[in-house]
Order: sequence, then structure tokens, then C-alpha cells
Amino acid sequence: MATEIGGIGSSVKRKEDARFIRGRGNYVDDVKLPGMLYLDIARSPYAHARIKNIDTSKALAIPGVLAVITGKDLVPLKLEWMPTLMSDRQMVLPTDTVLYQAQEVAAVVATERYIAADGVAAIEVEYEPLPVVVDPIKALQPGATLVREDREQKDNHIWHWEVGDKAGTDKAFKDAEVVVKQDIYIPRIHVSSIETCGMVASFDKINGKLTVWMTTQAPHAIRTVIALVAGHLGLSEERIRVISPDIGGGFGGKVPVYPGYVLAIGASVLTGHPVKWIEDRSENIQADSFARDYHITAELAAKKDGTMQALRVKTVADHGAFDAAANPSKYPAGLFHIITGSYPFAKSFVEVDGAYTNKPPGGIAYRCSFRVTEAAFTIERLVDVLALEIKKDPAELRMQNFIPPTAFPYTSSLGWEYDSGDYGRALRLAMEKIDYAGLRKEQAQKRAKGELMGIGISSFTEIVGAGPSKHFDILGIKMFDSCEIRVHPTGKAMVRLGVKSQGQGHETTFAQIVAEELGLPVGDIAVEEGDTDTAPYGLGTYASRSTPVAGGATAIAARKIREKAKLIAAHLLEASPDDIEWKDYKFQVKGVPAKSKTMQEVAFAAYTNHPQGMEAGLEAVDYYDPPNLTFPFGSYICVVDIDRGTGEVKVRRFVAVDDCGVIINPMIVEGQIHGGLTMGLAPALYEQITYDDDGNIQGGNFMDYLLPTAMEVPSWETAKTTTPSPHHPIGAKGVGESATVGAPAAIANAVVDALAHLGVRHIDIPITPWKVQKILKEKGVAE
Amino acid sequence: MRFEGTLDIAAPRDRVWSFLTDPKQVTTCAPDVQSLDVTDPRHFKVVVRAGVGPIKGTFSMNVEFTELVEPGHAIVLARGQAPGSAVELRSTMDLAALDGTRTTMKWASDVTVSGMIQQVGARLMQGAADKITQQVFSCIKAKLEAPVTA
Amino acid sequence: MAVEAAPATTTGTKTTGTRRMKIHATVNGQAHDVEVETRTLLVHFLRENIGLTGTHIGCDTTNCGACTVLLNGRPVKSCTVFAVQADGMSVATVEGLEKDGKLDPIQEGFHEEHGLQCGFCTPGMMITAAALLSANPDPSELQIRQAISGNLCRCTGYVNIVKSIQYAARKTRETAGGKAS
Amino acid sequence: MIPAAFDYQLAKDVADAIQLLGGSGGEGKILAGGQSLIPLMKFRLTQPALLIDINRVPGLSAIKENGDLRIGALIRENDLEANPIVRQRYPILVDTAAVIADPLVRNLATIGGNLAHADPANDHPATMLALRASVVAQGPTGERVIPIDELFVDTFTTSLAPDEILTQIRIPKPGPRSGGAYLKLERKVGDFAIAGVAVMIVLDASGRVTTAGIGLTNAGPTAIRAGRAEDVLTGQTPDDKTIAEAASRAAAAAEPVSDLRGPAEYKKDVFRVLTRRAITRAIARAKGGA
Repeated sequence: MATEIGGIGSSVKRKEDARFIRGRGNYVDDVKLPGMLYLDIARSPYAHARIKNIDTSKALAIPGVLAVITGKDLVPLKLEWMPTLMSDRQMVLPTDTVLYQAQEVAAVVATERYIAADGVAAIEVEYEPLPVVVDPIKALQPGATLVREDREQKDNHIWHWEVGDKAGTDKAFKDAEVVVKQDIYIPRIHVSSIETCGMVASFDKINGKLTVWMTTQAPHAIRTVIALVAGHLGLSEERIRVISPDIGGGFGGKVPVYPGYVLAIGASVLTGHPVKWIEDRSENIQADSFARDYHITAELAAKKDGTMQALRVKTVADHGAFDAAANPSKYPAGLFHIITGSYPFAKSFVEVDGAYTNKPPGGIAYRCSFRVTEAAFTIERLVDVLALEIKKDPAELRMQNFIPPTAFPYTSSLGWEYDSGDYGRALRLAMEKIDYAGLRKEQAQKRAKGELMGIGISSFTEIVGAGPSKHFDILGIKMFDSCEIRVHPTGKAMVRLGVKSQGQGHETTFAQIVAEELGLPVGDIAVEEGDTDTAPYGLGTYASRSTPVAGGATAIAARKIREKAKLIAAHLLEASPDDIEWKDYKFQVKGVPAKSKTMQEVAFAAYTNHPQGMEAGLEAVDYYDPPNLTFPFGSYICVVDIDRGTGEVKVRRFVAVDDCGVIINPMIVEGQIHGGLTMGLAPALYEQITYDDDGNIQGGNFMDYLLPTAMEVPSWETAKTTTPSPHHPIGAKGVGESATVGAPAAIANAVVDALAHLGVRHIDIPITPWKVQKILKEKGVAE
Repeated sequence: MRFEGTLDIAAPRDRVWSFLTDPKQVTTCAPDVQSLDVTDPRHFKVVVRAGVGPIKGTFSMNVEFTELVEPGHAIVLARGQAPGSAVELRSTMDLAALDGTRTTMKWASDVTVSGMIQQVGARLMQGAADKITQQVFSCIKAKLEAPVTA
Repeated sequence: MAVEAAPATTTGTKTTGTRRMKIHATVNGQAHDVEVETRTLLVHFLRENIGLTGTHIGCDTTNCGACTVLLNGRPVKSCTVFAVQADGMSVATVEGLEKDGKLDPIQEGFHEEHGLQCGFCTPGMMITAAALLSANPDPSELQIRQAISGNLCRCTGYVNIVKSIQYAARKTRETAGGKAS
Repeated sequence: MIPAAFDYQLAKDVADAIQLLGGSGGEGKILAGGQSLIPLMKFRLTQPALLIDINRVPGLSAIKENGDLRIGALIRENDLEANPIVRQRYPILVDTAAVIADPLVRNLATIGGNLAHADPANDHPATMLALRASVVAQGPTGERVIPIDELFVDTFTTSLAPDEILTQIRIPKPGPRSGGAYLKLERKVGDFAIAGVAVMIVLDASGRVTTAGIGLTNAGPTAIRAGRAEDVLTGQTPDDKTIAEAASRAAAAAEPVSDLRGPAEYKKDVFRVLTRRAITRAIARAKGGA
């Protein structure tokens, strides 16, 4: 029956496709309003410099240029600074010093897009370059160039954060039979969703209402932040409407508030005209929030037989000029302490220090919850380092150490309570599907002929669905999420959510939850999100939280409706509610299945024939506070071949077994895995942003920031196991980021495995051809 | 990027010195000068068009003689930008009189380019900066060795 | 192809060309006569002058392919063509794929095989696929991947895009085979 | 993303284009495929005062063979790659066209533009060196043929006069037992070359090399001919040793820069590996193999 109504578990084709396949999507840059002006931004070529003068005369002389906004203009409006999500603050426009290359310096408002660009090119800024610090390790040393002169604390240290039993862990390491240690640098990368960021801000002077269309993953949270930033200008929250229309991919990059948004709003308030700001790709990569950039030293203590005992990790986190990360406020290093992964470490201790550098601010997800890829990569690489140390097969070492299925819910030594897991089953299925034994034989034969082939494993445990209000808030707002359902007289339903899809298919999957819970065909259920004037308050979509949190709210809101519907059904069937049961998507009199009412019949009655004394209508809303996070997991195995002449690494096969609990739509889940694997392969082999000593960005556009094309990506092979989440209303865990969390380690492990017989233990990602070539030469095996 | 070299100029040191330290004369060797505005003997603004092949930036440069030690040591600091790009040039020049009619000039210059030009043209930067620097200094030599016309 | 040179802008210097020009372009079968700046990029002409916002802009270095349209039948990146170059030519965009209310097999394929998620790269992908299938009705997986190697996607990991194009190829061959067209 | 304004003029024919170019005082640029020029204009790194569109100039879009192969400068890379004559007798041209940028860019990018732009990272220059091709340039005083070795002067600088237009590429007819190959290592599809090697080999009846041509992409300010590597092969019956010697000489001739495509030392070694592989493939094709 579930398949007929398109309920849980059926691969319903996506409802939102209808507009996209016709080119009728409605993205921010498609919004066009009468009298709309265009805003473009002039940016600093220097990474650290004092602004001596901004000459806007040539720009203002251009016909069509209406205004040039600089930091000085924002001071009287108290808009030159704005809060970040991590209770730091960030410049909207500098008033005297720029702190990173590509930082916004001035904004031009013009009648046309092309004229605004001409205005930017005509602005002349006189800079006095200052010393630059780009290495976070050096930034933390005494005497380093000071990045932030505006703070009382006159150094580059942002925060220290630690968790775990330090003394106990140190002792375990002292007593351990085997200790392996590995420095791991996870480079700075960028989400680069194909749509860049942008906004149309429209301030209506008559009724003082601001409406903005913007690329945001969290419209409600943004509305509150705008009210905090611009409330003193009369922009109070009831006068702000944030519309997050169709979004061309987010991956965490569209969570923060960027200066361009504030400038567009300011320009609209000043001019009384709608103002559109759309950034170029170079601006997006160079100035909008980066991801990763973790300098990690990780140690693992174990017995000689491979039994893992203790984990010790020290990290320096490079946050750029402002801490504009998008983590829950009590977790400056996000959920990095999921780093014990799939293994029961008795003792562990993790510490992270945040540092300022002359680089763009940030630290957003890049499709990996909060710092979870950094954690999964570290533990899964470290396990392979241990396997090499004690000469044990990496699959065997994992199987021997996995947290057993009987141990769940399992509390880790860093304080997480894993809801459910069956790690061995997933790894065994992956080994079967890829014929692990056969591959090891093939590898041996190839090695004998001097050919280099590698097999890499990653058995990751992820942590998503932030999160329980006890610990999780953003700027104080608890991280619940919401759903409002209204069933119409003709049995159709309207669902509104506090989350916002950027391609994950919510209009289909959330309709399936309601279809399953209320027995209504999925085609009769419309889903809306992203408009703060209509949607219930929610914290938005990132960190794979939509299904775990808003999915819970949706199921419970539907169940509230079902409770009321049951009373109406009892009234219609002239039976006591206690004799009514919900079975096969109908209300039946117990034992008399023929006497039944469909939800459609009940819905009609709710408006035409509801029991006296009961409210008419059939609607409910739920703000779901998840009791715990959810812990998806999986085992990935990949095979790589190395060209001994050029050092190129080619991923020949990649098998991914994922377990994200109950699956709402298998087709959509598989699509999320394909996309996630590709955003795992990308940082493993191709993507990186670096800076030279002067703070010049290297790789600040798509010519040098290498998003993989269809030619660099293998034909992914996927499979699944299902271990429901015990605490989630429909047992679902969320899956959007699993593959991006798990894949980089599998690929890195495979390349190291291909060279392990030459004594190689680790290679930092991205594993470029010249990194590999250098090793081949040193080991004398290059072609 | 760092470049250096020595030039033997068939001209007396004082003439070389006055050429190098007079904005009007020395800027005749700057690439494709668009305008010159001398604020005082040690400061001047010059707008030049420099680049390689079709890639050209119009840079408005603020130039300052940060050190002038008669008769043979000078340091010039030029800082300028084009839309989205910035360039800084720091050159030191040391003159030694070989004899009454000839001078050896030892020069070294540090060029840092940042912003758009550096990103899009990174692979061409070394070659372009080297070429422009060589052109400037060989132009200075040629101008000084040219017969002094009335 | 009538080329009316709009009055040359007198900017003091000797003008040997024009800064604005009226162009005649047929977009999805409909003729348009529009005056544009000579520097107007074809993608902005389509989105702003003609109002067809299905063609998207995803980069500034001619890499991502989200702006792909057919120019006289050949898929090109419309962010790296000036609108004046399309004078007298025909342009096909994603909005022209559906004919008389009937989806093109490519549109159907992308829907059936979940070949899109955020939808932003989809118009460019489908136009590139349309050109591929008109040249090669039965492409191999490698040929499909080569054909779309100029179109970046961040959401799907390409597997379902390949399947969508294979679906469209099958459907086109079946219908072509099925009825004598 | 938004270019600066410019004057635009559609050239009716070659003479019209030459006259416009001559009259622009060095500020005019030819617009053919535009796939290198327009990106530079969008970053305002080049701001021509006048754009001369030659896309509708007749006579520049044909490929014909009479003795040598004559390719019109406006031939699009995809048309070059698909041309039956080229596919049958000039596989090196198919190799080269197929790895330029990506399939969409290749629908507009022209072979004439690829050569005239004289970017050391462009792929055709090395291939034309290996083929010992020449180009036809037309100017106000008429036409002249420029041997490829004399075309590239410096980065983005050719021996074409400011008012000359490259109209045709001429490739000598390959004798029997001749074969060529172009190999390019790129970080991903669509990228410029980390290193690119073009090899053209002609064998005599006994299998000895009568002529060898080796051109290198991204090996210096311009594409370069690896002459000393060619000398090693000429007159020899190629075996692993001579091929390896030629390959290391090609690497020695290359002077790549360190950049985001890898350290110079790595690139030099890749030139050695690609040269060896390209010679081997060229010889196989010369002997009639694939």
C-alpha cells in the first residue's frame, strides 16, 4: 500500500523537477522588480593594508552610478560591523584596515548591472600594505603580526576548546604497547555550489517593510540576525520578510551572513529602490566562507594485537580574519569530537585552538555536518597507520575493533551517545560487493610486475541532526525544527517547514512522510519552505538535519492530526474512539474492517460535520526537539591505480555501503550518496585553496579550483543496510553528508596502500600527481 | 619576485644620478606612460600601461624616493593598482664611477603583484615582470648613452 | 541579415565601430529585434533582454557550462559569446525543449532517472545532451561523459545524469523506430 | 565578469578586416572564436578599443588537400577533430583538437586563434612545430607564408605585423610510413597542459627515421621545438635506448615554471615520460598501427 500512496520507502519521482526541467526555476538572480538597481563590490587586492584614501569621484562621474558606499558611510548607521554566528564580529566594510585579500572595500549602486561593474573598476583606493600572517601555527606564536587590532586580547588566539579525560588518556598512552602518531593537514576548500550567493533587497518606504530574496539555507535565523543588526534603523523582525527561493546548492556555504547581503539591504533602505547583488564566482571562492583548514596531530594507543585503547588529538583551526564559522554556539570546533568514530576507545582527549590569519573568515561545513569530515578522515587514516605499524589487514583490524551492535546505544569516551549501529555488517557487505579478497590477490600479482594498485577502506560513523535544545543553539536560538500541516476539506494537504532544501528534494520526501502518516496520496500533498512570512520558525537545512529534526516534527504534526481525525472518525462511525484503530491507512472499527473511514472522508467531515464541541478544521504544528543526534555510518572500499610515469591516481572502482536508518525515498538517498562521494573525491585528489606569504590566494577561480567533471568521477556503486534510529519518530537518520564524510579517507587510504610496500605511511590530501611522483622517484620505482 | 643586474653606462656618474633622480627624465623609460604628476622632488604620480601581449593593466603609481644619498645610492618605492590588482616595486640603485666618462650601476628590484592579474596570469608573472624590468633599465642605459643634444 | 549600425557614439575619438547595435535573433523559434550594447554577453541578453531566465550563470572563467545554449544548433557557453555575434542566428535554450506541451525525451529522462537535484546546472546539461543525441543517437557511457565534461555539477556526482541521457537516447530510438517519422 | 565597453565592427571580408585592424592604431583586436579573448575581457585584463569580428569572413572555413593540407583559420576545433581527411591521415591533429579546453568551448574556438594568440599553454603550436607546418598571413600589401618556427616570438607575441591576419595553416603532406601523436597531461578535463608533447615521425622502408618533429607545450615563454631530441632519432632505427635518449633531451629542452600545475622539476620529468610515450605511439602509427 505504501507504494500506491508514495509513502515511506517508495522511490517517488520528484515533484520539484517539473519547474527545473523546463528552465522555470526561481533562483535569486531570476527575481526582477520594477526600478531595481544593481550593487557591485570593489575588493582589496592586499591581504593586510591600511586604507589611506578611497577616491570615488571617477566612479560617481559615470552616468548611471547613483552611489558609492564605503565604511565611513556605515559608521553613523552603526552597520560597519555585524555579529558572526560564533559571537565574534565581522566587518561589513572596513573603516581603516583590510584584513584579507578580496575583502569588501566599497559598494557601487547603479541603474544597470554593467554600469555597476564599470563603477567598481573606476574606484581608486590608496593602500599602505602591512605585514601579513597566513600560517595559523606562526600566528599563534608570540610576536606574530596581529590580525585583529579591534579586540582587547592583543594576540591571534580565538579560543581553546577541549573534551575528554586528559590525565586518563595520557596514562593510557604511557602504558600502551603500540603508539602511532600522524600529522594530518586537511586543506582549505570551498563549497562552490554552481549558483553563487546573491540577494534582491526591497525596502517599502510606505509601510516600512523589508522583503529580501536571498541565497540562504536558514531564512528564519537570518531574519533574526538582520533584526539584531539593523533593528536600530527601524527594521524590526515583524517588518522583515526573508524569502529563500530555489537555491542552486548550498553545502553550508549559504548559511553565513555575508557583507554583500547587508550592503544590498542598506542600499535598498537608502534609495527606496529594490537592489540586486549577485557575486561573481571569483568573489564567491575568494571571499565567501571556506571549509576545513585543520592542522591536526593525532595519536592512537593500542595493544600489539591491534586492540585500540586510547586516542589523543591536538588541532589548530585556521579561521581567517573573523571567526565566522557556522557551528552550534557551545561547539567552536563543531562536532569534531565524533573523532573516536566506529571504535570503542576507552580513553580519549581532544583539544582545538582557533587562530586568526589574514585570510577570509569562516569555517562552514562543505557538506559535512560540523567538522565531521575532519574527524572521520583523521580516525580512518590513523587506523590504517596502525594497520601498517602492526602489519595487519586494515579490514581485519576494523572488524576486530568495531563497537559491537549489542553495545548500542553506546556512550563514547568523548560523551556522545551513539543511537544505533551495525558496523561489521556494512563492512562485510562492502567487501563482498567489491570482492576484497580477489582484489588483494590482483594487487599481489600486479605488485610482482611493478604495477601500483591500492585498496582503501573507510568505516566511518557520522553525527548529524543537530540538535537537542539542552546543548544546541545558534546565537541562543535552540536548534529545534518545525512543521505545520493543514488538511483541506477535499483531503489535500499543505505542509510548511522550517527547513529549506537546496536540492535535497524536500517537496517530495516530506510529502512522503505525511502520505505515510495520514494515508493521503503523495501527489495530494504540497510542501512549501523558505518564506519566513508563512513557514513556521526553523533553524534551516545544513548538517543533514532536515530529516532527523524537521522530519521528526513532520511525523509528530501528522500524528497530532491523526489523533483528532480518530475522534472525528469515531463520530462518523458512531463508535467510541477506543474501538477505532488506524490500519492500512484507514480508521477501522476494531475487528470490523469493513466499517472504516478514509482520511479524506474524515477531512471533509472536519469542515462539514465535525462533532459538536470540537474545533472545526484539521491542522497541526510541531516544534520538534530531538532527544539525541543521529549517527549514520557506512563502509566504503575503493580501488585506485597509479601511473608510474606521471604519478596520476585514477579511482577504478568505489563501492559505498551506507546506513542512514529508515529510508524515505531510496532514489533520492542514492542521489545524495553519488553527490556526496563526488564531494569526497574532490578534496581527496583535486580541490585546495592556498595562499602565498603575501596572502595572495592561489586557486581563486574555476580555472585553478578544480571541481571534478564527469570524466574524473567513477561510476559509483552503492548499497545499503538499514539500522533504524531508536529515538527518531520514523527511525530515519539523515544522509546528505555521509558520503562526503567517508569518501576522502577511503581514497587516501587506497593511495597509501598502493605505496605501503615502499614504506609510505601517509600523504596529505589533495593527493596530486606531483606528490605521488616525488615519492615514486625517492623510492626508485618511477617509470 | 626579485630581479637584479649591473649595467655599464657610458656616461659620467653625476649625469646618471641626475637622470635617475629626476622624475621627468626617469619616467621616460617607464612602460607606456599615460600621465605624470610631480608633487615634489621625492614624490610623483605616474600612470603606466604594463603587461604582456594583450594582458595589460593601467596602473596609477605613487612613487617615492625613499633614500637619496648623493652621489650614488637611491631607493625608489612605487606602489599602484589597477582594478582588482595591485603592484609594488622596490628598487635599489648603486652607482660607481668607473672613470670620468663611465659608470657601473648595480640595481636590484623586488616586484610583488597581487589580486586579479596575479591569479589569472600567475604563470606569466615571472616572465612579464622580468621583461619589463630589463626594458626599463636598458632604456635608462640607452638614454644616458645617447649623444647629448643641444 | 540586416546590420543597421546604430549611430556611432561620438566620444571624441575617431570611432570606427558602434557601442550599441540592433540585432535580430530567433530564440526558441521566436524572432526578436533588440538593441543591445556591443559588450552585452549572450547569456545576459537571454536572461535580461528576452526574459528567459532558464539559462544560468555559474562562473566567470568559461568553466561551468550552466550557461550552455544552442547557437545555430551547436552547444556553446553563452557567457563567452557577445549577443551581437548571435545577430541573424538562432538560439535554443532550455525553455524551448518542451514542444506543444510535450516534454522532450531528455527532460523526461532527467525526471525519471533523478538526473537533477538543485536544478541549477540542469538547463546546460540538457542542452548539451540534446546536441549530443542529435549527433549520436546511441552514445556509450564514455561518449556521454566526454560530451558533458564541459558542464560542472556539484550535487549529483554525474551517475544519474549519464542514466538520464541514456534514457532519452533509448526513448528517442524507440519512438523513431516505433513510428515511421 | 562584465567586460569594459568597446567599439564593434563586423568585417565583411579579409581586406575589410585588415583595413579596420590597420586603422585601429594598435587598439583593435580580432574576434574569432573568442574563447581566449572574451575571458580576458571579462576580467578587464585586456580592454580593446575596437573588436573586429571576422566570423562571417568568407574563405577561412575550409579544409582541403592538394599536396599539403590547407586549413582555414576559422575552422572550429570540433570541425577539425571531425573532418574525415584529418581523421584518416592526420591523427596528431585529432589528438590535439580533442584535448583543447572542453567540447563546448571547442564549438567556437578556432585553430587560427589557437596559434595567433601564442599562449605557450595552447596545444596547436607544439603540434604545428612537430608537423613543420607554416601559416599564411594576409596584410595590406598582400599575403606571405611564415614557417611555424618563425611565428612564435614571445608569450602572446607572434611575428604577425599589427595589421596582418592569420588566414590559413598549411601542413606538408605526410609521406608513406609517417605517424604523429600528441599527448597532454592536464589536472582535469578543461585545464591547460601541465605538459604537452607533439611527435611526428617518418620512417623509410627499412624502418629508419628519416624525419622527426618534436614540439613541447607549456615548456617556456612559447611552444618550443626539441631539436636535439629530434637529432637523436633522425637516421636511427628507433629502439628503447634511442627513444629514452630523445625523451631525456626533450625534458632538458623544456623550461617550465613552478605554479599550481606542479613544481618545475616534476613538469620536466613529465616531458620526459610523455615524449617517450608519444614517440612510441607515433612510430606505431607510422608502421600502420593504431
